[in-house]
Amino acid sequence: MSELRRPVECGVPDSKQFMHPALVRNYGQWAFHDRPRPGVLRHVSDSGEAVYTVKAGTQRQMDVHTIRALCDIADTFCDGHVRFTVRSSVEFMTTDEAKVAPLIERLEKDGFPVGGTGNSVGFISHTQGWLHCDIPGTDASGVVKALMDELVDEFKSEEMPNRVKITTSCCQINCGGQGDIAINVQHTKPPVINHALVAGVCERPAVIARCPVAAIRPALVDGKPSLEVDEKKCVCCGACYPPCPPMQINDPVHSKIAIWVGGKHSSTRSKPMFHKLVAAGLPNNAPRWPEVAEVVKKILAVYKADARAWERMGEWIERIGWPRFFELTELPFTKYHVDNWRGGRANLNASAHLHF
Amino acid sequence: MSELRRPVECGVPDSKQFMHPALVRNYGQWAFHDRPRPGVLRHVSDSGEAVYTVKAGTQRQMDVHTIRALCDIADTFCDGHVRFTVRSSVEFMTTDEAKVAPLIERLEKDGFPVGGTGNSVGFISHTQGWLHCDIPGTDASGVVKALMDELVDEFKSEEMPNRVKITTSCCQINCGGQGDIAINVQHTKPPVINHALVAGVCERPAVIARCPVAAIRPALVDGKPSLEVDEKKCVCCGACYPPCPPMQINDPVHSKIAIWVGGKHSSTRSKPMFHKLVAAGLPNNAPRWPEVAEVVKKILAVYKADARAWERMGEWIERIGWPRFFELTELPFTKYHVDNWRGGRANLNASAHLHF
Amino acid sequence: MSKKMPPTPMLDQLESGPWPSFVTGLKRLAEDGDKPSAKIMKGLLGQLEHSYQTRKGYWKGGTVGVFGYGAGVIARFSEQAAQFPESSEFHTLRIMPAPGFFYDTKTLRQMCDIWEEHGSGLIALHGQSGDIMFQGCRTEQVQPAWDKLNEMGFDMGGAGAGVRTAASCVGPARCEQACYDTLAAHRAIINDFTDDIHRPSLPYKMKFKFSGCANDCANATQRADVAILGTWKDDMQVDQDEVKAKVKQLGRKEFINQVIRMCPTQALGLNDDDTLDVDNKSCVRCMHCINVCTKALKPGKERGICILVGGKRTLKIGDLMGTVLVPFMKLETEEDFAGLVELAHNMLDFFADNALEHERTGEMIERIGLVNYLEGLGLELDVNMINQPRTNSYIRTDGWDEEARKWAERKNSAAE
Amino acid sequence: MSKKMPPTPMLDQLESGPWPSFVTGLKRLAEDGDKPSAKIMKGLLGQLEHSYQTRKGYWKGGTVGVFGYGAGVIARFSEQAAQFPESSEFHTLRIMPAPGFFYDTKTLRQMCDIWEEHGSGLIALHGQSGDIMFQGCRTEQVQPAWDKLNEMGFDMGGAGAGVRTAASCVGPARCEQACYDTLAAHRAIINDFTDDIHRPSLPYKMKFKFSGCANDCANATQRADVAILGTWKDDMQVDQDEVKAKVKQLGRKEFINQVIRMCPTQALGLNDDDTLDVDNKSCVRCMHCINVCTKALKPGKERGICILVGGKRTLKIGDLMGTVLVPFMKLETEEDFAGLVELAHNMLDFFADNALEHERTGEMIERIGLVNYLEGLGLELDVNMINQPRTNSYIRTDGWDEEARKWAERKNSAAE
Repeated sequence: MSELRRPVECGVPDSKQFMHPALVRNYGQWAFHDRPRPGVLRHVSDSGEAVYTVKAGTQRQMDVHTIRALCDIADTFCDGHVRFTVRSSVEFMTTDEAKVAPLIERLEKDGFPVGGTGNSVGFISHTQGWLHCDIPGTDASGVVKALMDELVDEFKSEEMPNRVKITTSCCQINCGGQGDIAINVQHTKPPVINHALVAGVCERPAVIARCPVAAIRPALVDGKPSLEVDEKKCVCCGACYPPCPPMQINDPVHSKIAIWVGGKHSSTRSKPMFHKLVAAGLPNNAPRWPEVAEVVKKILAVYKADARAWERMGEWIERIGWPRFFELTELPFTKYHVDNWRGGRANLNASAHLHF
Repeated sequence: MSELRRPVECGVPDSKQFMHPALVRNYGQWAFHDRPRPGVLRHVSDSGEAVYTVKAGTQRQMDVHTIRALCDIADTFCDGHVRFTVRSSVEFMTTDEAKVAPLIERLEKDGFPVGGTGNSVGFISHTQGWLHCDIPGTDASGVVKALMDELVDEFKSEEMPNRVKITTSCCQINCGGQGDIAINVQHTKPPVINHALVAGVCERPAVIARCPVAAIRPALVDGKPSLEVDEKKCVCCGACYPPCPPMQINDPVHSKIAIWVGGKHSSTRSKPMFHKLVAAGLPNNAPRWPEVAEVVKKILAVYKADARAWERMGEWIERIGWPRFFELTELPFTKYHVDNWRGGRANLNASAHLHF
Repeated sequence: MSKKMPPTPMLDQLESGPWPSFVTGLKRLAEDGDKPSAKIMKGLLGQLEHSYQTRKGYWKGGTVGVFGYGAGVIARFSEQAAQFPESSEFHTLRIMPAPGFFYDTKTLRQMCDIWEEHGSGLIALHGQSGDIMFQGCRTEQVQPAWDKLNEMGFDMGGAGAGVRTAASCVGPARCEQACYDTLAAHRAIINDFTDDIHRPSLPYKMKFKFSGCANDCANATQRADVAILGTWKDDMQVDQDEVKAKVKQLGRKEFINQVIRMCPTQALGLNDDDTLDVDNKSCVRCMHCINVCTKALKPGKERGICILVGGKRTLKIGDLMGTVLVPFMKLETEEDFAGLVELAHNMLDFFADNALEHERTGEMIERIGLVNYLEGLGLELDVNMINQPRTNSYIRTDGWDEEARKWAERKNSAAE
Repeated sequence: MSKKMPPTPMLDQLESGPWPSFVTGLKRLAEDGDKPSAKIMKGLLGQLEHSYQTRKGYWKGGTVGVFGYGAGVIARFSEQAAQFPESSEFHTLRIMPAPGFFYDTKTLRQMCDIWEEHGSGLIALHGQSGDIMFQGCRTEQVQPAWDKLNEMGFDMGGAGAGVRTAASCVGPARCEQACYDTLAAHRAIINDFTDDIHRPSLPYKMKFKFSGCANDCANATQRADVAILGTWKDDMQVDQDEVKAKVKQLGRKEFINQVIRMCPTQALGLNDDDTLDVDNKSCVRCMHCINVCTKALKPGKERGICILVGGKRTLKIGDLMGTVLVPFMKLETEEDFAGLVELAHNMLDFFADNALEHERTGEMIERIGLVNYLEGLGLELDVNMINQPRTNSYIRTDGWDEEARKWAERKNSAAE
C-alpha cells in the first residue's frame, strides 16, 4: 500500500474565483435593489450596472444528475456561475434582462420552482433524518418535501406579510434553529433502556451529566452496571440518547411532532425571538405527515389573512395577542403551553395588558 | 382594674359618609376630566356638574396642628371634606370655580405647595426610617424633605414629559416599591455579629432560611451556639437582620445609598417595569444628603430635556438606549450594573439593536 | 415645662426650605406646653437627633397589643431608653381609613384630639401599608386610644403574617376612567377578612389593592399579592369629533407622535380625515390614548376587573410583579361581589395550606408553578395569563390529547 | 444490473407533487446502470423505506477519518447491515464551500464526477453546518474521494468538539446593505483556525457565522457561538426625494403604518411635507425602514461589525441567543482583520481553558457571568452589552468607587 497523502490544509477558497464577473466588478458598490417579480431580484450598482438574480427551489439532497442539470442551466444563461442560499435555494445571475424570462421558463420546465424572494414562504431548512442521522425521530427530508408540495404557491408568490422561515428538526435538539414555524420531534415517553448494553457502550457519568433535570442515576441491573431513569422527573428530551444509544428514546408511536411559531434570528424591528410551542401530539405519520401539514397550512392561512405588511409571524402574534392566535387557528391551549420552570415567570403576563 | 373592652370588628367604614356631596351625587357618572392649571383638576359629570380639585403637598408625618390647619381650610372652602392620595398629598374639592383661586392662595400661604397633578414630580413616597422603623439604614423622611425642597418647582408645575414617581426605602427590602426614581439603602459590608446574643434572640434555622444566597451557617462561637457568614458569598442584603438583630447590617459608613430608575407599576403603554440600578456608593449623608440630591436632580434634568411627551422615565431610556442614558447623566457604568445571576441573561442584549 | 428641649442642630437643618417640614411639626408638638405628647416628643427629638449624628436607628420591636386582637400595634422600644426615657416606648397604632382616603374634618379633628391625649400627636396620613399611622404611644395608652378610635367606627389594620390593610384609587367617586367600583370592592373584601387581619396565622402577609384601570394609581401590580384592576372587554368609546379637535390642537405630526406612535400594540391609525382608526382586537386596554385624549376616548361599556397575583417586594427571591390570574370578571351585581370574595378566600386558604414559612404568594407560585396554583383554586387556564407560550422543549406532553379535549369542551360550552 | 430495485411503496408517495423530490433523485442514482453508486443507493433506498415503515432510524456513528485529520468525516454504519449490505457503510464527507456558496459549473461538475466514482452520487448543498455534504461513502473510498476534493482546492469541514465550518450571507458581493465584507471576514477567521477545525480538542463545538447587517441572513444570532453582524455608527443615509416618492406610492396612512409605526424605538417621524424625521440617537440599526425603502434609505457610512456571543441550540440548558460582546469595531484595514482574528483566538483559548465538557460558550458565560468572561478576554464593559441594568439588589458593591474611577478614566482617555 502506497503512503497516504498528506492533506493540503487550505481552508476555504476565495469566493471571487467562482463569482459571476458582474458581481466581482461591482463588489461593495451596490446602490439599491428591488424585485421586478417574485423569484427575481434586481441589484443596481453605483455605476448603474444591474444584475438580475433568478432564485429557484431545490430538494437540497441532490443527486449528481440534478446538480448537472443546474449546471447546464447556468452554462446556458449565466456564463457558468451559480450560487446557493443559506436555505438551499439556487440563484442564477445575469446582467442581461432579456435572459430573465427564458431562464425562468427553463427552470420551471426542468422542475425547479422559481420563487423564495421577498415576502414568500422560503424553502424549509431541515436536518438529516432517517437518511443519515444517528438519532433521528423522523425524516426531515420527507416532511419538507410533503410540505413544500403544499406550500409551493406561497414559495412562488410574495403574498405573505413578511418572509416566512420554516424549519424542521428530527429531534428535540432543534438543529433547525429558530423559525417562524418550527416542526420538531417531541418525545412523550422516557427512554427504554437496554441494560445489557449500557456498560459496554456508554460513559455513564457523562450520560448522567447530560440530563437537564438530573433524572438519571447509576444502577446495577441483573448484576451489570447500568443507568436508571426517574420517570417522574424525566422530561423525555432525549439528551441521554446520543451519548448512550441503549437509552432508546425514539418510538414509532410516542415520538410525536410539535409545532412552534414566532422564532426569528434577525434583529429587524423586534429583537431576535425564540419560537413558542403551539401544537404537540401530532403523529409521526410518514410518508406525508398530513396532520402536520394541516396545522402548518392553517397557521399560514391565518397569518396571511390577518397580519399587517412587514409583521413577521412572532410580531403579528405579539400585536394581536396569543389569545387571538389560539382563537384564529382553533388550536387548543393547554397547561403544556405554560412555562413551568422557575425562570419561566418571564413568560407570564405581568401586566393589565389584555386581549379580548 | 375594670374589664377590658371587646373590640367592634367593624372593618373599613363606608367612604360615602365622608365624601364631598358632589362626589356622592355624581358617583360613577363622570364624563371626562381636564386640568385647568397645575395643581387643579376639573371633573365633569354626565349631568354637566363640575368638581374642582386642588391638590397640595404635605409632610406626611403630620403633627395634629398641621392636620387641624388642613381641616380649617377644608371647613372654609370645601364644606368640611378632604381626601388624601396614595402618595400623601391632600385634595380639596369644590363645585365652585370661584373658590379655586382663594383656596390655592390660602394653601400656599399656610405652607402647603399646590401641585402634584399631571406631568409633575409627585410627592416622594417613603418609609419610616430612624423615626420609627426597627431596621432602617437611613431616615427616609429626612431624605424626602431635603429632596422636595429642591424639587418643589417641579411639583408645582407640569413640565415633565410624564408624571415622575420617586420612592425611598430605608433598607434593601424596597418597601417604597417601584419608582421612576428609587432611592434605597445599599449595604456594602456583611453583617457584624454579636455572637453573645444570637442564641438568645434568634431562631437560627429561620435566619439561615432567609439568606437568599445560602451564606449563613450555624456555628459555635466561644462555646455558644451562634451563626456565621461566608463573607465571600454574602451579598450584604440585610435579610438576616430583621429576624436576628444581633446580625447588625447597618453601618454609618458602609451603608450607602443607591439610585434606581425606570420602575413603574402601571400597565400604561409599556408593561409594568422594575427599576434598574444606575448609581450606588453614595454616602448616607444626613441631614440633607446633598450627593443624593445631586444625582436625582441630574437625572430629572436630563429626562426633562430629552424625553418626549408621555414617555415615563423607563420608556424614555428604552427608546434612547442605556448607553445614551449613561452618557447624558454622566454616571459611571460598572460591572455592578450587569446582572450576574443565572437568570440574569434576560438583561443582556441578545440582538444587534445598538445605540451609538 | 418639665423638661428642656433637646438640642437638634442636625434636624434643625431640615426646617428650612419650601416643603412642609416634619421636623417643625415634631418641634411644635414638643413645645406644646405640658401636654403628655410634648414630653414624649422631646425624647423622640433627642433620639432622632442622635440617629442623625450616629447614622443608626435605635428601635427594637416587641409585643404590644389590644384586647381581642393579635395584630395592629407596631411595638417600638428604644435601645436608648436610658438617655431618652420619655420616648422609650413609641408604639404605632395602625388604623384602617375609609377606602379612597376620604375624610370629613369632624372625623380628623376627633382623631387629633384622641392622639393628643393618648399619644405623641404625630399621625402619618398614610403609611405605605394604607393605614392611618398613629405614631408614638406608651404601652399603657394603647388600649384607651384604641377604644376611642374603635368607638368612632374605625378598625385596626393588619400587621405580621396576616391579611393586611388594603388601598384603592379614587375610583368612581371622581374618575371617569374607573372600570369598576374600587371603593366597594375594597370594602367588600376587607370587611370579610377582619378575622385574618386581626388574628394573623398565615405563612406570611397577604395584601389586596384596588385600581380602577391599567393606570394603577393604587400601585397594586407590584405592591399587592392580589391586585384588582379595572378593564373592559368590548370596544373603547370614541368621539370622532373630539378626536379631530385633538388632532387640530396638537397638530398632525404631534398627534401621530404622541398617540399613534406610542400605542404599544400599534392598534391605532390616523385616517386621512383626522379621525381615529382603532383596531380593538389588537388593543390591550393600556389607557395611554385615553389618558391623552380624555374628552375623545373612554373605556368601553362592558367593564369589569382583571386580577393579578403575586406582586411583592425584594425578600426573598427579588421583587415580583403580579401576573394575570383572572383576565376578566364582571363586578356589578351582589353575586359578582360574592364571587370575588369567595375567590379571595380560596386564594387565602390555598396560601395558608401550601406556602412555606415567610413565603409570599408570588414566591409560592414561582415554586409550584402557575398551573398547579390554578388547579388548586379550580380556576381555568386562559391565554391571557401568559406573555407567550413556552420556548423550551423540556416538558413531558403525554397527556396532550386529554388536555386538548378539555380545552375544546370549554370552548364548546362557552359557545353554547 | 447486479441487484433489483427494492420496493419502496411509502417513499414512492414522495415522488408526486410540484416540489423537486429527493426520492426521485435517489432512485435515479439507484437505477444508473452498474455504477458503484447505483449499488449503494439500492441498499439505501431499501433501508430508508424500512425506516418509513417502522418509523425508526438505523444509523450508528463510529470513527472514520482521513490521514492527517481528526474530524470531518461523519461515520455511519447500518444496524440493518445484514438486510441492506450495499449501504452498510454510508459515511459523509463534510467539505467547506467558498464563503457565500459561490460556484462555477466546472467546479460543481468535477465534484459530481468524483462523487459518482467514490460515493453514492448524493450531495447536499448544503448541510445545516454550512458544509457541502458528500453523503454515502464506503470506508475504503473516503481517502481517495478526499484526496481528489482536496486537490481541487477544497478543505474538510469541522465536526465534533472543534471549530466548525462557518456560513455567511451574500455580503458585498450582491447587497447594498452589507456593512462589512462578510466573505473576507469568514475566510480570514476560518483559514486561521484550520488546525482547530481538523484536530478538535475543545470542550465542545465552536461556530462562527457572518451576516452583513441586522437582517442576519446567515442566521448567526442563535446558530453561532460567535455571530459577526454588520452595523454602522453614524447617521443613516436618507434620500428625501425618494422618501417622498415612497410616501406617494404607499399613501400617507400606509406609510405611517408600515414605516413610522413599526420603528421599534419610535426613531422616525413623518414631517408634514412628507419627508422623514430621523432621530438617529434613538435608532438601533434594526434595518426595518431601510428594508421597506430600499431606494430612499441606507446604512450610514461609518460601518463596521458588532459581535454577539453565545448563541446555541437546545442542549443542555435550552436555546440561547447570542448577546453583545463587541458593540462596534471597524473592519476595513488589514490591522482591523488581524484584530478580529486575534479576538477570535482569545475567545477560543478562554473557552478551551474554562468550559466544562460538552458545554457551549453561551452556557459557560451563563455559568460564570458575562463580567468574568470580559475580564478573561481583557475586553471592556460597554452599556450596549445590556438590555437594562440589574433590577435586583443582591450584589455586593464595595468596589464601587474603584469601578467608577475606571469608567471615568476610560471616558477621559476616549475623549482625548
